Amino acid sequence: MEVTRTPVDAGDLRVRQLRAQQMLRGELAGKDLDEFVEERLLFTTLETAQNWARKNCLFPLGFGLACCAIEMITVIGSPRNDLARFGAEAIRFTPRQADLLILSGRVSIKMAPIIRRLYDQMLEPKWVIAMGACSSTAGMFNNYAVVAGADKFLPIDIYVPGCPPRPEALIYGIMKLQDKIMGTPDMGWRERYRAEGTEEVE
Amino acid sequence: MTDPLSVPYRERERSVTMEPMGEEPTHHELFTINIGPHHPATHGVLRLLTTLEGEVVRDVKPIIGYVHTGIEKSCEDQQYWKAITFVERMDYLAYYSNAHAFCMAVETLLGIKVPRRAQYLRVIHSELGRIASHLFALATGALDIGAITMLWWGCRDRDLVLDLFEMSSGQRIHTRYFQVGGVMEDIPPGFEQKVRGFLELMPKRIDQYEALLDRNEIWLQRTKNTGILSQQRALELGVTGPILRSTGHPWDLRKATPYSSYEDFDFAVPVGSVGDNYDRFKVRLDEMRESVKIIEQALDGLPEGRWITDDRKVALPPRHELATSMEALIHHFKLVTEGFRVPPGEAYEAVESPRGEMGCFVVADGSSKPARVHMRDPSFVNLQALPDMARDSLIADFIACVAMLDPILGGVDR
Amino acid sequence: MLKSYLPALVFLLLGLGVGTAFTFANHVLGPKRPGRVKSEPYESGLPSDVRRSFRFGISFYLIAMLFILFDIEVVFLYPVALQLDALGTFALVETVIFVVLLLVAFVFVWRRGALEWK
Amino acid sequence: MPDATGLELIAQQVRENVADEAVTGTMYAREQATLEVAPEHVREVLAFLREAGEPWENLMSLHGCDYLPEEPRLGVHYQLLSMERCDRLCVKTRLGVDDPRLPTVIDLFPTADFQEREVFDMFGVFFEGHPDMRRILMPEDYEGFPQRRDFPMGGEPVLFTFNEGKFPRWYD
Repeated sequence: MEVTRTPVDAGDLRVRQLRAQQMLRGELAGKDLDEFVEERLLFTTLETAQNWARKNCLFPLGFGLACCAIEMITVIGSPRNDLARFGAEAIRFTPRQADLLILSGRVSIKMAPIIRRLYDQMLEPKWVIAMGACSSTAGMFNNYAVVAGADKFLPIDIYVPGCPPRPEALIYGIMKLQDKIMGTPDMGWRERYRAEGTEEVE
Repeated sequence: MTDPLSVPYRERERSVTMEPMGEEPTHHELFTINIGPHHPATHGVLRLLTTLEGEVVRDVKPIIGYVHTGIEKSCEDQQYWKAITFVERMDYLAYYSNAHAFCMAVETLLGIKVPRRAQYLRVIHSELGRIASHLFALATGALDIGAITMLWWGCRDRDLVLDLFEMSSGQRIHTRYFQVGGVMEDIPPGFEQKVRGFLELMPKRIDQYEALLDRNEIWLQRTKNTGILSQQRALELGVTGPILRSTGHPWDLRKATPYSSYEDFDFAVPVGSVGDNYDRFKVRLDEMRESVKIIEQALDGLPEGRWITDDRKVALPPRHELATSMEALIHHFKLVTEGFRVPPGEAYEAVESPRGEMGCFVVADGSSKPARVHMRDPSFVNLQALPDMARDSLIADFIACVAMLDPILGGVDR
Repeated sequence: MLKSYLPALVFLLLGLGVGTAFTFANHVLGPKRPGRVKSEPYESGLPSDVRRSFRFGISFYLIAMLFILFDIEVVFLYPVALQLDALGTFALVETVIFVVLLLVAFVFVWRRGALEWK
Repeated sequence: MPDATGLELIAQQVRENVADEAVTGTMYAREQATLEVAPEHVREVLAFLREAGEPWENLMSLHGCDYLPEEPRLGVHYQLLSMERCDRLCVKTRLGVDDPRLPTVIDLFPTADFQEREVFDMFGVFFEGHPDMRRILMPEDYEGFPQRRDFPMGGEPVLFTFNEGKFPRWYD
């Protein structure tokens, strides 16, 4: 949804302030009151309201693997580029309270099952950002010890390039994720990737 | 009837549990749990298999390897100057020390001399890297112990240092600024003024940290007399760096075996006395002050001249020469396609990284790719001292030990 | 008489309503995808074998009891502190006696060494 | 660094005190002193060097190396350091690849614990007497010793336009 800015002329602003004061004193009635309320109401579906709430309140899982983790902590900790502006600075260390997994660093073959277990134990609906070249692809470590890209065992929503990506790049990734959440957040990864029939047998 | 509360916890506990006591060992009360790969206090993916007895840690077993990326094997597949990029990603907080150790080992094999200006530039960037690394260590260390203000301040000042790196090399982290034979580029004109501005600011900021933490009663109680490591045990375990200096042993490679023109600067080596977490914190704080002094002296005495060796077999010729001289073109072509060849031999060079002695062992077999690159990482060896620090201490002190040990798991797992 | 209690009642109902709304909103609105691994205990990313019957030492229990004891004492002080001027000096003396009584308990517990962690 | 003659003196002392055939060679190049020792006598040589007249009391690094084309393929290096004299000495042993065994030096230098496990994990040199001889970096059930030169580099072949068709995408 694009944002259009229309200049507010002073006269109209004065009138609306007066009307707001009257409403507060309870003197507005009848048509004026309906028009006043009509102007300020926003009609939306429960779905969009829900997405808007989820988008602006992401709980990232504190999960540092390697060098990108230093940049991620700088994004969270340093006052210059801060995640609090996006409502995502509440870092949670238990998967039970986190719904965004930022894979910051290289994914080794010994760590892959643990990441998969963490992903399974996270809250629904959950999203994954592969931060840096090493978790998006094997990056420059194309050898025996590194899983070539975390999308081999995890559904990843956003790939942030860079080694390590600048803090601004990670924030741009999170903004892209927020747009994606406004789109179709609720599809589980099985529906999104047409992977029916892969449910674990109970 | 003896007073129940004065009986120590285990005997009193013994009488409560139903099982027949006898002389059966009490290990069934011990509870083993993983302070595992994904944990806020382990500074990365370090798994600590701890055996607890109530709140007291009886035994710790560090299990590592969760971020092993086979960097040493990948280096054997790269040319020498491309291996610098791999080596920098091992200890990702002290990337200048990794590159410095590797470049010195290759320069020893090649037998080339690094010009004075390049040595000074290397010292300036290594010391700035040391300040940035200690800032981050104190920031996350204090966060583990509960002082979150230190995280904001630490990251704020660390950004100032990263701006300087970005100015000199274009990248904040893993700058690949050191080249075999010197430095990649000369520093831009405005660099000195910015560094001097930072150097005036830094001591004031360090005093702020000291004011914040040094007289903070909680901090003192959490770090004083906890995680004590005796000097003799530290030397046995091969521990180096701030942890060894906190036990009172003034071993600092910059003073012991001065490399890369460290003998021109006079600076003190801060040393602790008891060897507990508080001393480690103080040693790191004072080391930052010493680094500021070193950088000031290095900036004052920065000689003019070439920032990289003139040996065309190793260093790229300047661009403008390519248009005119044929030899420069051939050297350029040779270097860019195949890289320089290193005569066969072995070399071990060590550098003082913020966490201890960072040694690099390179074996050359005459081709343009190293036959073997091994980095002796200080965190890997210092981690062995963790069980000695944490035995029979409370969990809170154990977490303070890991925080002040400041292991970097990229360097541990290589 | 009932009239003056109406605001308190409304306040209570509102509190209950909003509280239950939030707790069950997740249940109603959130997507439900149960899984075998999701229900297992979380132990830093590793399969955990911590059984249900986890026995912890008596010191934890001791500290918990002491905390509850002195926490309730503080809770009792709140209403008195709010209405101190209305109740006059009588409440002041009453509170002092109350605190001194608990102080005796505190000194007893302190001398018996239950506060140090063994 | 002990210079060439210093190294010869050390070699001479080792030959007298430990065994004549203990030292198989000395190499001094670019101020790096290396003492080559036979695998059977490594432990005695290190013990002797630890208590020698000029003691080398610190083992800074213990690492393996694979000299594939040359015959006794696996090499294990002990980087010794003496803090009083600020001196470094490398003690090197060469082992065949069929059944590489070495006595552990954990009681002499406790720092060797993790490093011996790493050499075992990466090169397969088994250290007898080590309390916990298991893999340290690779997963416990991993076969093969990755840093040997004949172990394949692994990893995925990089996709370009010309070999795009050869590798099936993961979802088809």
